[in-house]
Amino acid sequence: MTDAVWVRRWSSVSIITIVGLAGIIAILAFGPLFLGSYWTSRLTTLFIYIILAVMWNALAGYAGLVSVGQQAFFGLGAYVVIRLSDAGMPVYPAIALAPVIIAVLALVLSPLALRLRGGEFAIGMWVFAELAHLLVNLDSLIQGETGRSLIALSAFAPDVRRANNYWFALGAMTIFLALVFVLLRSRMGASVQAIRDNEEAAASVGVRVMATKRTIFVLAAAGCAAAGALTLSTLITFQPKTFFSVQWTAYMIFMTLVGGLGTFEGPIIGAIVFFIVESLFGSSGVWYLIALGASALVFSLWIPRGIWGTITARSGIQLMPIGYRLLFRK
Amino acid sequence: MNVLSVEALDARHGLLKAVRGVSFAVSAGEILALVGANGAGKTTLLRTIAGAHKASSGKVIFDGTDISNVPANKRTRAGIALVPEGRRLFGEMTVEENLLVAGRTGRKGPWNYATVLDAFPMLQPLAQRKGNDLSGGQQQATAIGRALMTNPRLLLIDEVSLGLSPVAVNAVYESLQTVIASGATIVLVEQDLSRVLRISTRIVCLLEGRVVLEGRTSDVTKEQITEAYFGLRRPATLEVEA
Amino acid sequence: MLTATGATKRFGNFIAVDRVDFAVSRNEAVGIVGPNGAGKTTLLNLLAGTYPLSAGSVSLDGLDVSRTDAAARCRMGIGRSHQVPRPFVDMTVFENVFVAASSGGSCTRAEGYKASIASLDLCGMLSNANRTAATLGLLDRKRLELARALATNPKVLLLDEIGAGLTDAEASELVTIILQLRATGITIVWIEHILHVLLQVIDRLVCMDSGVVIAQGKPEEALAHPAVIEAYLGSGVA
Amino acid sequence: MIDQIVQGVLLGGYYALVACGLSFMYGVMRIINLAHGSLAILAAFLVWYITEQLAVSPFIALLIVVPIMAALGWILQRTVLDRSLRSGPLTPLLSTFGIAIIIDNGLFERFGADTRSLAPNIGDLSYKSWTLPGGVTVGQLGLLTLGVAVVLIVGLQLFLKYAPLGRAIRATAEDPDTAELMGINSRSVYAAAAAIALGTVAIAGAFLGMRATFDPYSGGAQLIFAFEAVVIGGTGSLWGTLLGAIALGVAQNLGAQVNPKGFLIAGHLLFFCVLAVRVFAAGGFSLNWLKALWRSQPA
Repeated sequence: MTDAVWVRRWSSVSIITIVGLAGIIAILAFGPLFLGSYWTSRLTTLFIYIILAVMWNALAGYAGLVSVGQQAFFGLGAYVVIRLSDAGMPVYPAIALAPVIIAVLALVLSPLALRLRGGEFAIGMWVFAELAHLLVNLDSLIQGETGRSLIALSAFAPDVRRANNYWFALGAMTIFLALVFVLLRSRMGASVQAIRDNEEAAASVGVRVMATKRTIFVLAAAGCAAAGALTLSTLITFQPKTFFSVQWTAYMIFMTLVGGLGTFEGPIIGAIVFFIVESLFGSSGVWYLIALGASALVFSLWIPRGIWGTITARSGIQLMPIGYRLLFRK
Repeated sequence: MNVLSVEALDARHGLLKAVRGVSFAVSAGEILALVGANGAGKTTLLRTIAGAHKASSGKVIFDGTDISNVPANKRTRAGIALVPEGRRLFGEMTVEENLLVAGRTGRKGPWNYATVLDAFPMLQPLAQRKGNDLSGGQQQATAIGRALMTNPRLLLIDEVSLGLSPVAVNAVYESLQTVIASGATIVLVEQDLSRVLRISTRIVCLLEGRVVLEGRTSDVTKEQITEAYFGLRRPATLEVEA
Repeated sequence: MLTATGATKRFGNFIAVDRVDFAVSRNEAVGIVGPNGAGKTTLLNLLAGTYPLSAGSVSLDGLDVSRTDAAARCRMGIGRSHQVPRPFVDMTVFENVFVAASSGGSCTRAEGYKASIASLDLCGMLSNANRTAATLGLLDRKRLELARALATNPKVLLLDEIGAGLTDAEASELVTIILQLRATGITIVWIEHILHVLLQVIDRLVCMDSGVVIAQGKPEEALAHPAVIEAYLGSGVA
Repeated sequence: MIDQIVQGVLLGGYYALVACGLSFMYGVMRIINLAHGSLAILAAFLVWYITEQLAVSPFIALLIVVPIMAALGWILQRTVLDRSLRSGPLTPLLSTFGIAIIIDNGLFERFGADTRSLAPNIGDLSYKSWTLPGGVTVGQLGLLTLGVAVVLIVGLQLFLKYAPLGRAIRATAEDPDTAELMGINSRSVYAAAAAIALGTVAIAGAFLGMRATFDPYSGGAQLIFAFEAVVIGGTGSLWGTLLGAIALGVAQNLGAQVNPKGFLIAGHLLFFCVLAVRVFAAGGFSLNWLKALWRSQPA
């Protein structure tokens, strides 16, 4: 009887989705050739937002860890690039190396951080971010809040730099999306979703809860570090106050909540929404920020599934081939 | 005059039907005993009457008023008090505080801090002891006293003697006599059948959420109760669902 | 094969399980009964590793697992179901079971598929495999709970009141499934209130009250034990 | 050195003030309110605004602001927190964080980026001090802050112990279901507790304004100080919070001796050390000690 049953993971919808995504990324890869300087740098920002949203979602949506301190890794990622560059490393290899260094740091931090629960973890991470900020300020290279520029970038012509940043951001986004995708598709992915749904029940069927959470914590730290390093490449100047601002986490929370916590597609949609909102209203200053806070409040209380979660709950569509379907021979 | 009547009451725990279409009535001055194996739905039934658990359908009528949609704290103030399963004392608070906190918004009536201590002499030396540091019997006496502080017209007691030593059970029942004498109507859940037979005026037996036996205590035999209780042989009143 | 020695669990001042010695041998089916608050579920949690022991020890196949956490014990062969089913609600039935197979059963992907399909088939859940667990009714949730525990490839299966809240017809279906499990050589420890269901399956009955074992032995003998009748019905009835 | 310790103790008085409401709210509702610091800044701005507008002493203004903040607490509980408590463990964190963003930026919109202080409005209280033998100076305002913190903590404990509402709060905190069965309306009790917590936040905000400067974005720092004080002092009583607050203040002042920027770093390091010791010594970590903290009574 069981010979007549088999497991299918890809559906026509998901194949179209993945091919479509690959196609979009492939087209985007030629972006700097036809986009013009404004859109090249704007899209660079969008790619960075997507990385941030996807990483915060991995942490909160899948591992149940609400962090208000992800700006720690964001800022440290940028700081590491400054340091590496000062030590003589070429800029772009330094940007690529920064997430790896921060991942190691997160691994060291994880035994303490992951034993904290709920609000303890949330504020504990915030304190960690503050501490990281203060310690970075102590570095004479940074000159306190004055900050330091990534001088090595001036070796590139503005156009070249813009294009490089774009490709790096696109590449990083693709890599981190792929990492999350592979993680969710792997057997650990099933464990991750089980932890999301019921941590204790997950443990009772043998899921290694701690190890799984650690993987996500480290991945999220690396992603935020990459986003920080990339942001530095666009802003050029590293000002600790900007990079260690809790505002970054506020953006991540907004994007994830609006898009849909605990889904693969949600944070991407949330990042695009945020990008559009920012483009339209970003210049209106604080009212725009107040609206972001209000949306976070409204979505968390009344639309907890976010845009994408609400859509899938209504329609049952599943774009990404991360699930399993059983098929029966007729 | 019925103090309480329950009509076709259904209650669920998530998808689990704990109480299925239960109906019965209690008239003033009665002592109704709810019996049945655990998992039969007694606790859920009491909690649903007290408003601590939401009914999925059916009615709870108290003193002629439909209170099905009234929150628990208002039902208490209207005169229904529940001594919950496991006593649920406020463990970090003293006996005195446990009693006073319940008397805060209660009805007027014969019960106050002094009269409760009179009815439960065992509590007098324990007034400043924390709930967590009491023995089971002392906890039960405090829990009943706490419920009395609200001056209930209907007292619901879940598992009167569960986990108590025989001496403690005797002491608790002795004190209950005082409560009965004060004219309260009581619905109690009790595992000890011989006690039930001695103290109650009527018996309702539940099996898997349904009433399988109901009658005046004087009309029911032990054999009938035991059979209904264990469900070893299926009572004829129990229809089998498709 | 699974042994608890002097197992004790305290919650604050309250002793839920008090120096209980409990053992189950290979291919045996043991039932546990007792009034509410007797400590049955707590004992199960101590065996499964959900709670740490306050005192005493638990061993599996002669290996001390007292300090091993629930997930690791599951991987060593202790499977369990919960009194109130705890499905992973946003995942499909198959995914629920596959998590258990790949984590608890520590097997490759292909083996995991096979084990998942087999346990779904045994529990009569194969036709529901692609439904989201949130949409299941109570009986199906209980079946899923069982299938999930089975997929972890347990040597011993701890069942906590999987019959509670089911109708007669539903309960007898469950009994059929559990009898089939026994036939495959799985050891079973089953807490259940509905005696007539339990008695169809078990070899031995353990009765608990107030955190201690008050009687055990052949089911009929244990039930006839005066202490058991007293615990259930109170003094003076026997 | 002795001078630094004395100054640290006085600073600890302020931290105890600001930590009080955070632990109270957690103790009753199990909410870690991420808007706590922002609410303190909101209170500081209200006191400042009333002081300026009505040309009264900040202490008079505080008499108006405490009820305003208490009312705000009541409304907050009824509209947002009640709902978020019912929708899973992450929701209170997300919704209170949203509130923090709204408050911070709302203050910026209304009052701009300038830093403010109430120090000019309290005359010589802001700088007057006594000199102890050995040359240690004790600021009058610092001493007053510490005194108010002690009075507030003692007052809260007496209230919880003896006032009927205080007992109802303790009962509800311990077991809201059973409290309902005793005729206690747990929603109202929660709302009252939120009102009390925000009343203390108002006092904390006023003293922050008198002893230092603040701006619309100072809330995060206040939340962190409050949380650190509670974590460091978690020995099982409200006095623990006071001790934790003092330890934090002392550590910061000593840190500042090592390096001009060492003030905050030392506080954060102490926090992480205490956290690490607690996590690894206990083999696990929970906020149970916090739960016990405000509930237990002085011996």
